[in-house]
Amino acid sequence: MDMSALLELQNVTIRFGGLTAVDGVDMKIDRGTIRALIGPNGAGKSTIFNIVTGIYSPTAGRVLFNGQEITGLPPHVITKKGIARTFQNIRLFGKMTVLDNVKIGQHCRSSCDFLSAVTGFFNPKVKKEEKEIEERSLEALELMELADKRYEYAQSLSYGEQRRLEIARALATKPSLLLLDEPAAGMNPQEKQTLMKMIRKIQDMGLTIFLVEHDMKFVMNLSDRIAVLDYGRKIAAGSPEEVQKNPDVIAAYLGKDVD
Amino acid sequence: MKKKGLLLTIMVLLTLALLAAGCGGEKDSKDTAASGSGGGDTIKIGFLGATTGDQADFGSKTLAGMKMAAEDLNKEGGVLGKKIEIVEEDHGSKLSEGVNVVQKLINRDKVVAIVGDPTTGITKAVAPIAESSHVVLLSAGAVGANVVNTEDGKLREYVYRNTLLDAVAAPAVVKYLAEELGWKKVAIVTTKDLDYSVGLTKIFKKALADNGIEVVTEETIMDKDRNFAATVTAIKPHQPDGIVFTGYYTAGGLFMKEVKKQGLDINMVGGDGLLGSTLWEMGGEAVNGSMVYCGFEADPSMAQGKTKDFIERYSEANNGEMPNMFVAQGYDAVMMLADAIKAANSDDPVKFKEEIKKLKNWQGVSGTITIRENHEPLKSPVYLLEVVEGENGQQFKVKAAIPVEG
Amino acid sequence: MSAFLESILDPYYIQVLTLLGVYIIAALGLNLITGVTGMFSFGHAAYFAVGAYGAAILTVKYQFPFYGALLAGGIMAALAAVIIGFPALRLTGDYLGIVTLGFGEIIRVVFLNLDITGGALGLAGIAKESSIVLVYTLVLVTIYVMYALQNSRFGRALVAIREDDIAAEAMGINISAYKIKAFAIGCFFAGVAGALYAHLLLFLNPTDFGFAKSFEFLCFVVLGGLGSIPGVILGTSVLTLAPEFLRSLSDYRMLIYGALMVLMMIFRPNGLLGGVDLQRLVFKNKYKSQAGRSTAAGG
Amino acid sequence: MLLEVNNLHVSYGAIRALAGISFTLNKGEIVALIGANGAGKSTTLCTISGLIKPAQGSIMFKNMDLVKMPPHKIVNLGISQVPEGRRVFPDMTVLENLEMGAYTRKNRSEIKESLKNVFQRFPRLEERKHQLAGTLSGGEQQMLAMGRALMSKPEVMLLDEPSMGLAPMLVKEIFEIIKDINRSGTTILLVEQNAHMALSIAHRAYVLETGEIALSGRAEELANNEQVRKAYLGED
Amino acid sequence: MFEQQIINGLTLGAVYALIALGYTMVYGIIQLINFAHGEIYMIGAFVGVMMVTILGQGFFVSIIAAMMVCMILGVLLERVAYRPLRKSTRLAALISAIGASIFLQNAMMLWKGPQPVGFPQVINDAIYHIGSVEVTKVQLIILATSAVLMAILNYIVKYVKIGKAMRAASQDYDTASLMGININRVISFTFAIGSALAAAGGVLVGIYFNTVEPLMGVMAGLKAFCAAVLGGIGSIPGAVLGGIFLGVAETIGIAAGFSTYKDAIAFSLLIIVLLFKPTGLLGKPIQRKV
Repeated sequence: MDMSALLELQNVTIRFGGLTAVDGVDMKIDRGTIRALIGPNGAGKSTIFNIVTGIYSPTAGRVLFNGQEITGLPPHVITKKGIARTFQNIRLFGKMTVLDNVKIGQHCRSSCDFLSAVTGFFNPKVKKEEKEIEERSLEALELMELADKRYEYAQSLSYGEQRRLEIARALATKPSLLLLDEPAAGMNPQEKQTLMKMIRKIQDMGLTIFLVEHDMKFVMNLSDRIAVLDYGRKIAAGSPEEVQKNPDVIAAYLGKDVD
Repeated sequence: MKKKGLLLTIMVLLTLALLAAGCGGEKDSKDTAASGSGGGDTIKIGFLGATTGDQADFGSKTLAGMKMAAEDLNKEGGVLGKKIEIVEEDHGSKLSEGVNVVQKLINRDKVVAIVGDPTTGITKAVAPIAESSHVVLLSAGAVGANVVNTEDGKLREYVYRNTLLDAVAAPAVVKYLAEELGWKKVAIVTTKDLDYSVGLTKIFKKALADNGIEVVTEETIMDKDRNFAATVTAIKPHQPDGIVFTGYYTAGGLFMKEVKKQGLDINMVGGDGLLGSTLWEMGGEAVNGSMVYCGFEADPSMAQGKTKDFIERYSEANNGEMPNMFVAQGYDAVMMLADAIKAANSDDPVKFKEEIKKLKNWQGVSGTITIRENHEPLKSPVYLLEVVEGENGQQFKVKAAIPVEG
Repeated sequence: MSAFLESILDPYYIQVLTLLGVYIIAALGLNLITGVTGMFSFGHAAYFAVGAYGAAILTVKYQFPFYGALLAGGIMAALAAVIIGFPALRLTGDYLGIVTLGFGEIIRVVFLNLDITGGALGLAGIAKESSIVLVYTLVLVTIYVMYALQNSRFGRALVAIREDDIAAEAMGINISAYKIKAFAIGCFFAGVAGALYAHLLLFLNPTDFGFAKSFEFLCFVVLGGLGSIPGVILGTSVLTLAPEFLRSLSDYRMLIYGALMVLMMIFRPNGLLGGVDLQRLVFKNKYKSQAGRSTAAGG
Repeated sequence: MLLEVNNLHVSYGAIRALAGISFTLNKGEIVALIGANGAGKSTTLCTISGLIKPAQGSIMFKNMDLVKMPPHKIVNLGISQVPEGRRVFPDMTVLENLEMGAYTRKNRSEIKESLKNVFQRFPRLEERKHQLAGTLSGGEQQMLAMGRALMSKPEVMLLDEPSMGLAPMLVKEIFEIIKDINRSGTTILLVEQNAHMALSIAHRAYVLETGEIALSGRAEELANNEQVRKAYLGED
Repeated sequence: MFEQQIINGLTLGAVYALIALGYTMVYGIIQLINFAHGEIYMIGAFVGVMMVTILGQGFFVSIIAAMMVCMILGVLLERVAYRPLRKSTRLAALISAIGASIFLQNAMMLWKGPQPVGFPQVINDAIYHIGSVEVTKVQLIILATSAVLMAILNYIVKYVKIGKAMRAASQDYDTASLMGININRVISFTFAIGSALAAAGGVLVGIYFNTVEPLMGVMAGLKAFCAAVLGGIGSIPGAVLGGIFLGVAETIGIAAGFSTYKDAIAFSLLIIVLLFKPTGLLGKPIQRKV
């Protein structure tokens, strides 16, 4: 077992009915790195995210996190172990405030039972914990530059802000691995620049990042290593330069005349 | 947009109208209440029952009888020189609303007596309220146990009823079945979701055992059932001499239809829950020969005197419709109260309730009523009616008049 | 206190208002399930019935002290909720709704056929214990518990589940555990309300606890405004008092009641107070300057 | 000018999707709308076809404002949309899907004629005409969606992300077909994330950024535009 | 004996199926549980009675008239109570449906009284013997009428333009409108067809049980809805299968002596099926979309 890898996929396969969405994918992500997963729509990228985070159970294969098998565990357990994610089609709690959205992220790091809920207004312990949650939530919001919008409803934010809020919420779970599913989608070039800086900052905090993204410039600039998926199979992996030059990748995904 | 505006206006108007109506109603009752309690010119009698919902028929019919009685009394100048006023309320057969209605009748409308409820359940539930508020509750339909007394046997001072009690009638009828008709084996069909039927079955079973009639099979149905094929098929192999059916007429008529359809040539006998033209409207020819007991001579050809006059006047006023038991008992309830008030020379329930206790051989349109020591009514004789093909189609005909004693 | 109220209010008002209080407690329970957590429950009357029968049987047949029976009624209802909840809460949306409805009907039929409940004869001889003061004290307790719950981490998690269960799960919330807990707590209050109902009306009959009653509870909550505590109280009050107000219309009142339900939904599809955040409305300025802890009222 | 979109504003609740865009479509053109996810491209198409009602603005087609019309009337006027993600009716056969495309037409022989044309253009659909649409591959579904739109004999065809999720080889094929459809007289408004392909077949293009038009011009001009190359063609 | 009960069950099931079809079609298109559907069935039954008693018509004319009246009523119901709520929450529409249901029940009770009304005998009591099984003429007519109506429905949905549009709309509402399908008209049509089938069911039940009453739609409606869910809501063959399954199961339950648990049988079956097959017997599995 390679202990330098934070996340390891071994021969992960999933079938839906007759369709093999992910087909024997192996992957290792080293601690502290940024790994990108690219490929055409329907290649199985988001499905891999869903397997890692426990939303789907793979038909075959294993997922190891920190050297521990997490295959098929329920999502909330996996989150608690330190994997957080964002979603391709934004999944915020629209009718909750921005701050509350992030607080939900801290849920798995705090205690919460019926008794403490009912005594919440006068129980100093609960109050103290809530205060800590709020402070940490604000930190995450500040990092994603959303602190001044904390009392707005999540559904009233702009598209780019919603994407950043998703990241803030994921960070609040105190993960060691952050999965970003098309974080730059729908952002304009300036927003993408800012986002890239933010992601670098997150990496500097010691987190490992695993991302799916279509914007090649974004991916090439940010990633340490890239894996390419096509029809559920991994067709290439390597540094951005290697991948860009890989003839299979050019044929399947990038197109031949990117000059 | 225009449409929505219009609808909105309609809704606002409707709501306003309702509120206005609601307030108006309140005012009315307050005014009269003030005068009523001060010995004004009306005596208020409340009606408790359902006029909406699936059991509305019992309530509506009782109310019709009560109104007819009030009219008759008022035509002759009222009682103690005061007009009788019926205050009607609907509870839609909901227990919680029944309790609300009683509270309203007593406290807002200041009635001196309440007639109702036609069913045992709600009467039982509201009896303690009438008792503690010192208002007479006279049920014109409740037949079950623990109405005039509490669960631990204590007599209630303000609660009475004027119905034929199954506990009195059923044993007499069973005796007749055994001795006159020679029945030896019967099947009992209980309507499991009717308190009336469950209670009546218990009484019948005891009476059957006492008279040496064997119960070969016991079947249960639900009051809303309309398809009895499976149940009748189950009875068939036991070859009973007859069926004791303790439910209501709708199910009873349809049940007999199925019995005859499956080739069983037997008849049923049941309580006054079967008493109504609905029985043959549902059962057609299949109910010819079916027997029903009641304390009321609902046979226009045999009825005499008061009852005959009542039947004629009612059917005249209602397009030829025959009065049923609930109409008659509703009518009698008001008349009993009126007589008690006259006898006490007071419309104070504390006083006239004593006169109700004293009613002996009281002649009503629904039979002769005696209030016994235990406050329970005794109606004698019990009429056993049979469905026969008459001149104007099917009708009830008195088969036997069985005298009973307390 | 009770004596004082009785001296100024006539027993009719007391009866109507006490019953209203009982319904408010049950409706607030359903609001936690449907309004806050977003689970359809079309069988709330079943838990109300479990509490009513459970408590009444304990006081009538086993001479339990009333307060013990009250608590026991709530606990029995919560237990019933857990038993049905474990398999059923895997289902979502209308499927959960129809299963809860089916369960409600099964409970009613079982109560009709059991001996201990008295079947169709009903259960009588229950002592009068639910005074208006007791009921409204419990209404206040319920409001407090619901308010505290909704504004706690627990309530926040429930709202998150309602808004997006997959995202909630991905944020580390054990959604099945929370759903069961919310369901059980909501049904606990239905059970307590049922116990109060039994000791207010003093007579129980299975026909009073059919799906019509479940839908009545659902209407209280939806018409008031899903997730909004003041909304639910308002909705319950309007719908409980409407039949009393409509009395003067006698035979037409249920007809109008039905029509009003349709019209109210058409004009306020989110409920009377749905989408109105009272906290924000009242504390507009304060809210902006202070750290708010409210989770949004649903709609 | 066949279609003129003027100052279109669309919001979803508090989120503004389109902040006043204006553009035109001339007869016989292929016009591409390019931009990132969430820039408002699909919203624009759905507003034209009537699925979404704008807060403000007008969409003029043959002197009629489409804004006030329900979708089925707009189809009747000759505007047909191929929705994003194909959206074929999965439990209906290929033939039934195509018949649905001709829903607004009455003349049976003309419909037959169109069906023949579609089968000519997409022979694979004819082979599978009795198969359920849900069992087709992604590429075949795209063809079916396009064939279905052609069945209404549209003057304007709105294409939403036709390349989405398709293998590169198929993408080429689809774009060839689009060009061909255009050549036979149908005006095309194309929304595409694959800016490269879109610009290669379009006459003109508009670049959408967060609900506003950032750039517009002839396709080859845009393809050579520094900004576009950087932002949308993945080049430095 | 057993075969006999199967025939009884099939007859009951055929009626459940007719009502269930309306639920399933409406649900398929607008995801609404039309709780007032049971009342349409009830009104259909009353129209049938009135056709026979007041106008002296026979079975055939009565059932057609009932279907026509209920078609109009169903369309009106959708217009008034559901269309304004098309974009609102599911629960809002559901409450509106319950309100409409209460309204229709009480309207009928005000008009005709709460009492059951006998359905005059329009079909004679003839009994046919098929092997060891006895089938009454009424049963045969119910089975035959249901079969014919279901065949007509099948034809409409499969081969008639608006029927196909119905299917298209139930699979993809927005895309259907992009085809030029007037969704409002399709929804009205769906209500019309569903209501007509319910009305036919009402008349058939009236003839079978010899009686109709204002509250007959409540339990029948709920059970038919159960049948629709049991078969897989949204699926037309599912509704037929669910209805027949429920009818047979219930009859066997009564025959086995559980008549007082009759209503619980339907719901218990439903719960058991849903726990193992969460979208019903013929329902498509829902995939968690992430």
